[in-house]
Amino acid sequence: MLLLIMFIFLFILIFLSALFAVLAKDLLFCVISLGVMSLATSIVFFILNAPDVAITEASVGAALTTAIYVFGVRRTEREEK
Amino acid sequence: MILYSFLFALLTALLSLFIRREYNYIRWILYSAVLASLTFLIYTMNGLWGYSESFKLLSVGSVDFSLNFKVTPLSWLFSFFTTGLSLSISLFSIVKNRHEESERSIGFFWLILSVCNIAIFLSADLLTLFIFWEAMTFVSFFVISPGWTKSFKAVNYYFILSILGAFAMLVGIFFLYSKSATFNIESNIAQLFVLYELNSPQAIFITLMFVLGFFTKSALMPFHIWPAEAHSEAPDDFSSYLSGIMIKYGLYGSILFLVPLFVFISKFSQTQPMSNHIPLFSHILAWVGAITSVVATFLAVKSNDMKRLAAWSTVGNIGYAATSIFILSSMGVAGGIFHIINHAIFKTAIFLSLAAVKYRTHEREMHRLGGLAYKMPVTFLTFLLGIIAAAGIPPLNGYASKWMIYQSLLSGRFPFLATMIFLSSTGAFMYLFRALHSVFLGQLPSKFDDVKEVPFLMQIPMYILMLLMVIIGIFPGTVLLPVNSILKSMNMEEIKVTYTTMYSMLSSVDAPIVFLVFAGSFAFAFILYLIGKPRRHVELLDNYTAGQDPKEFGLTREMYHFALKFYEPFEHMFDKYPRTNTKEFYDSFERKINETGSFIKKFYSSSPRSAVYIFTLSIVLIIIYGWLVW
Amino acid sequence: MSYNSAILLIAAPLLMAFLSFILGIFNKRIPAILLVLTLSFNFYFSTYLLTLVSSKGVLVSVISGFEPPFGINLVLTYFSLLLLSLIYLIILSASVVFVSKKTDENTVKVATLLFLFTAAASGLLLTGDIFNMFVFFEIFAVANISLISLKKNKTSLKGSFKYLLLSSIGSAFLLFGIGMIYGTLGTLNIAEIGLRFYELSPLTGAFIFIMFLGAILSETETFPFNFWITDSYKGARNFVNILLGSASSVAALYIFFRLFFTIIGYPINNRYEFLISMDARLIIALISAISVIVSEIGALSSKSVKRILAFSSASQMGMILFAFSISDFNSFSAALTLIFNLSLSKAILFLSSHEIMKGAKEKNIESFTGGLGRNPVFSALFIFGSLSMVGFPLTLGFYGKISLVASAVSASGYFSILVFVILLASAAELFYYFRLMHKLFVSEQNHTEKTKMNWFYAASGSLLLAVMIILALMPKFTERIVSSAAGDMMDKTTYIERVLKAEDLK
Amino acid sequence: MRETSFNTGKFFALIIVAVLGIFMISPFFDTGSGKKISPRLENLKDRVSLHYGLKNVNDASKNIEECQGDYYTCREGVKCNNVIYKETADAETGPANLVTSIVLDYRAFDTLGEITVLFISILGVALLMTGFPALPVKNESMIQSAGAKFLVPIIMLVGIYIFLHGHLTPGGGFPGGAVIATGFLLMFMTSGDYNFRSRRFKTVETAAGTIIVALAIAGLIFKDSFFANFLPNGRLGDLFSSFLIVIIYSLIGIKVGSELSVGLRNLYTGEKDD
Repeated sequence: MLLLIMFIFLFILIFLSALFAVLAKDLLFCVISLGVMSLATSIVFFILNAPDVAITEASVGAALTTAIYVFGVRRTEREEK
Repeated sequence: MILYSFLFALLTALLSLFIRREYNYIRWILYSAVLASLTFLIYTMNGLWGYSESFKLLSVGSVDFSLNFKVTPLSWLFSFFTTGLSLSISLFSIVKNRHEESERSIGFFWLILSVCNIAIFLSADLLTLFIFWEAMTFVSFFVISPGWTKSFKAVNYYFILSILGAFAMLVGIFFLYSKSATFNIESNIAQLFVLYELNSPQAIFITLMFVLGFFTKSALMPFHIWPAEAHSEAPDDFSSYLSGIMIKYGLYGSILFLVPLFVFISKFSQTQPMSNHIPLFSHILAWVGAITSVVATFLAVKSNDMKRLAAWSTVGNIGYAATSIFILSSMGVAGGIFHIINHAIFKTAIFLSLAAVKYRTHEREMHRLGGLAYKMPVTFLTFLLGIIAAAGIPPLNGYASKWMIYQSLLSGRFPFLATMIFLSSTGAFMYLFRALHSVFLGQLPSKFDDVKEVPFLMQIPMYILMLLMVIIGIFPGTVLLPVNSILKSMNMEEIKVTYTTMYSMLSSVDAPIVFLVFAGSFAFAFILYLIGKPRRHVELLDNYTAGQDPKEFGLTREMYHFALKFYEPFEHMFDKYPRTNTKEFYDSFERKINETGSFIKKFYSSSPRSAVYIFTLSIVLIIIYGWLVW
Repeated sequence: MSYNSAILLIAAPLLMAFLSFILGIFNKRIPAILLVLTLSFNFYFSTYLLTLVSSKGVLVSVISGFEPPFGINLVLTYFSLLLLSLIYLIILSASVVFVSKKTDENTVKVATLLFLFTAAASGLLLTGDIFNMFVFFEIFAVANISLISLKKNKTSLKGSFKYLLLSSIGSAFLLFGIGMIYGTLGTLNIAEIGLRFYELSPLTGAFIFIMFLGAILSETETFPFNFWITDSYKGARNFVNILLGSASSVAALYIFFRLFFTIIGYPINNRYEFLISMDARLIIALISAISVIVSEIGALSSKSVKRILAFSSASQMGMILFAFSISDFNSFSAALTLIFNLSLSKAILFLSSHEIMKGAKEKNIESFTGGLGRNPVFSALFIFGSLSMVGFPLTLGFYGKISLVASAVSASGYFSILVFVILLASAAELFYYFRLMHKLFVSEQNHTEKTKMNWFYAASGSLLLAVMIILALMPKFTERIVSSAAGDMMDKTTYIERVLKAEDLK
Repeated sequence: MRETSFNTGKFFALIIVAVLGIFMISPFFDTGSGKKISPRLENLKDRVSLHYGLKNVNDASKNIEECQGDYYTCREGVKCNNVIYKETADAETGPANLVTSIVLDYRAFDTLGEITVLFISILGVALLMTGFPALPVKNESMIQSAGAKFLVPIIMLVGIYIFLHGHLTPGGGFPGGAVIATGFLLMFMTSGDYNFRSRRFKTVETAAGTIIVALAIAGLIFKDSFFANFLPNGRLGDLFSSFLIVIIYSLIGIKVGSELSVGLRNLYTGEKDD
């Protein structure tokens, strides 16, 4: 039961953060919300008994990709036109 | 033998590319030699009916590509005359092209074109015909427009129309192939006849595809606009080739494929609608020919450019021949073939003499010329004989064939067609004698005072052509007896003819007597000319402006030339009738395509974002289609 | 298991790609020379394997020692090896062009990219595993993107960015499709999927079909999915154009064939009819016909030579896809001939047009003015290439076009109507190629100064031209390879039997 | 929270995405005939992954080869191995971690492709870098930099552990390399003047790649199959087992770590490779 509630919570988090990443005008917000999405996804992977994928998702998706995006945003404008 | 001679000619063409510009006459002498040997080769094949050669090419899938050549009376006649004529043109070109800018490419492509020309006539099946047809179309592009900006615009009409026609023919050929599994012409005709009985719309579609292919090439309505553009802008010696030889391929194809088919239908068909004892389809095509000849005649009357004029005249003559062929009587087909040959000869003569004029004067507009008869007598004589033949005046060859066409039209009871043909034939007088008058007679502009006759080498082909016109005029049997064997090979009734005399249902003509009568009257007129009053030369402007300098009124000498706006009153007569301009239609079509094209181009250089939008949108559309269908 | 060394076709360029950085430290020329050597080896080896395959039929090479369908395997079919040899030939000629350039700081990296491109193309054509194909698809796409963006001007960056977006959406679709296959059938082996595709529910089948369409249509330059082509071709460097227009196209067509005709295509034992049903084939035929028309019209009003060539490439690809969609022996033969023609003559065209434009003062198509006087060798190459492209009789393009018409007309009614439309559109192709050729013949005084000829370019161009002439003029040879490859394409059953070692499928 | 924008373009985009989404979800709720996505176990028999789990792929393929019947019955008639932790020795694949045995043994070629994807992506980025000015972090705090110096060795250690222990516990070359790269990322982010020579890293990386391919080709030489496992596998679950996989995983870890670090360095400092 607890697992189910956690699942639902994570799915809502993933969905909302993805939606926010599309709609937000501030690119840094988009990037951060994508990082949040990756983190939530990695937790889902962990719950689904896929620790390998969870580790990779956490390190690549949440850390490295976010960092790369941030570096990219830093070199362009922060606000979307 | 045939194939190896072709390869030999192609090899010569390739080798000739390495001849330096300073020695370019060697190139043309080489070409003349090759063409002479080809002419001789074809001459030796006379009577070898049924001799065939085959050469296997690639086979892709189930289609076996192979080159098949076969000598039949029809192919022999056409290939012999056209090769002979191209030999005379190449003799003319030896000198003519000495200082031509792009003669290297013209020469190279022209020799290939001559090979394609022979191959088209000798091809034994539809695929071989198509292969050389397409090659001829492609190569002729470079000959008409050897890197000249103006001629490029002119060649466009020709090229696009020919290509569309060729593709239509391709579809027709393969529709038939999918039914008959062979490219053989006879069996395809039989197959198409069977199809007419079984599935008439499909058969009509296939026939229409062939008609499109042939009619675009031969510039019949509504494709009649290209000769005026292409013939006039092509290199001068090549204009004669285009107009004399190349425009005949469509009619050759019709005689090869359509006429036997229609004869078949008119003899055996139970289902097809008939009109006047011939199939309705064929009758319509005959009408197309007649309308073409009338329209072309009116357009020729209007033109001021001498090459354009000759080109429209060609379209008119093609119209006669087409009409005569499609009424399907023996006399008509024979007359049509005879007229095609005659037209090839006299139109070559006309264009060569015009080329000679242009070689010396560099002028094409008729109102800038005049009085060249004394300066260039041989050219003048060639042109004179050419237009006499073209107008169908008795002693020369054009008369004989036109006589046959009228005979066949009248005896087949086509009064309206006969009227139209007669109308356009009369129109031919109007424009041809205008050309003669404005170019060779009248006043010589002072800037042409030191114009000389063309070199002797250029005169040789003119002598040959004059001789041909006279000989065929006196002895029409020289061509008509081979034509008889063509009719025999097509299972048609032979016409009654001897070397000198032609017979029809209504009357008969003994050509030598006609010749003697006309030659006598000509001699009489000449004697009158000699013993008449001596003439006094007065400057043109002395006549018109009473000695004053026209420049004071802002006028030039040319504006007083009688050839300028010669037929203006005649044109005024037709002013009230609405005009449909075919060329404008094609042009507007081209504009539309271009607009669409730039719209597409803009789309392609749009932003990445819209590319992604369109991508996903198309996927969604496919999904929706899938939901609807599956 | 001696065919397992076929993996060297992939491993050798991959090894060289990793090695070239280390070797490039010593001398920047070394990787470039190694590139030519490796490609020559690959070309030789692939033709050797081709002769093996032609005598022994489909061969299977196993990786990691695990037999299919469990492990990854390479499938050596006549068709794939034939196209692979063609691709190697083209990459070889492109790399000769690349080698002839002066070295700069990027030489080693570009050589590495070309190695990886070669490896990816080999992997795409040889692999018998769909996920493996996806991986190589990714490498291939990234290699293309990086190669396009080499010039770093606005057009090339825009083009490569478009390509990046479209191909990443495409590969995501491919991944969805593969995931669906793995989720339902539980296997990734192409042969086993092809065998068992009929087990799927129709909705799942349609899903996979559409996902594959989205994945591949942008690579095959088909109309609503190909908005990257003009900018990419226009902005890319010369040898990249050759790769993009010829090698990439051939590889994309191969993937198209495998995805739609080995995996989804013919049913075995008539157990299930999905793609062979008229609907799905008609979708492909329609899309390709629209693609041909749109790109021909686009090319008509284009002024830039490279853009014209890009549009023409798209239209040729459309024709080949159309031939695929008819899907019988004749149309596959026609498609193969067209593929040969497309790849060889497109490479020649890009190569020579670049050289002709080099000495010109004007831009766009005006730069061709007087090319024949200025640069006779490359102008001649261009003329030969475009004559074959437009189907001058007795060239490869002619055979391809004619047999396409023949097969379409003898197929059912839809196809004969569509082929008529395609023919009408290809008249436009004739027009713009002849316009370019006409410009070459123009001889005006200010255009006639000769430019210096690059012998490397001339060598690689004439190599391709020689292959084209050999193919067109040696009927027995060409017939044999085309009919064997087309027979191979038709024969899905043998492919599956050989891979799965099952004898009872027929 | 900053404002969000919502216009018609985005609305259409959402509709498109919605149609795509419905289409992608629809096979899950498919009720028609034929095979559908289902996690039920009765489908497991004809899934390839069953044999991966049982480590009896060779048996299965031998069975198919020997039995002359229908392909499906051949597939189903494979006997099941008993794989026991710390007991089974010299199994056909060494790692106790099932994922590792799939990634590096059954489907090792895919992994080679994946590291190539990463390699070529970083290469493409390096080609695009034309030397932008560096944008250092402003106002770096002492606590951050001191903490980072303390944290980075631990992160590195974790990364090395992940790829060295990949054959026993979850993890492996990719995550290990990524974790190592996050260590370098932390160094870049906290101490503004931190930098390294990318050429050394690239040399290490390409050398690792070369060795991986060389090992794979060694498999071709010794065992007549690319990527064949030619070193002993040892006992399942031991630290010193499945030697080839440990070697390759370490190489992949080093390769991915150095690769990502170089990529991060290029993006962060904006410098070209030296």
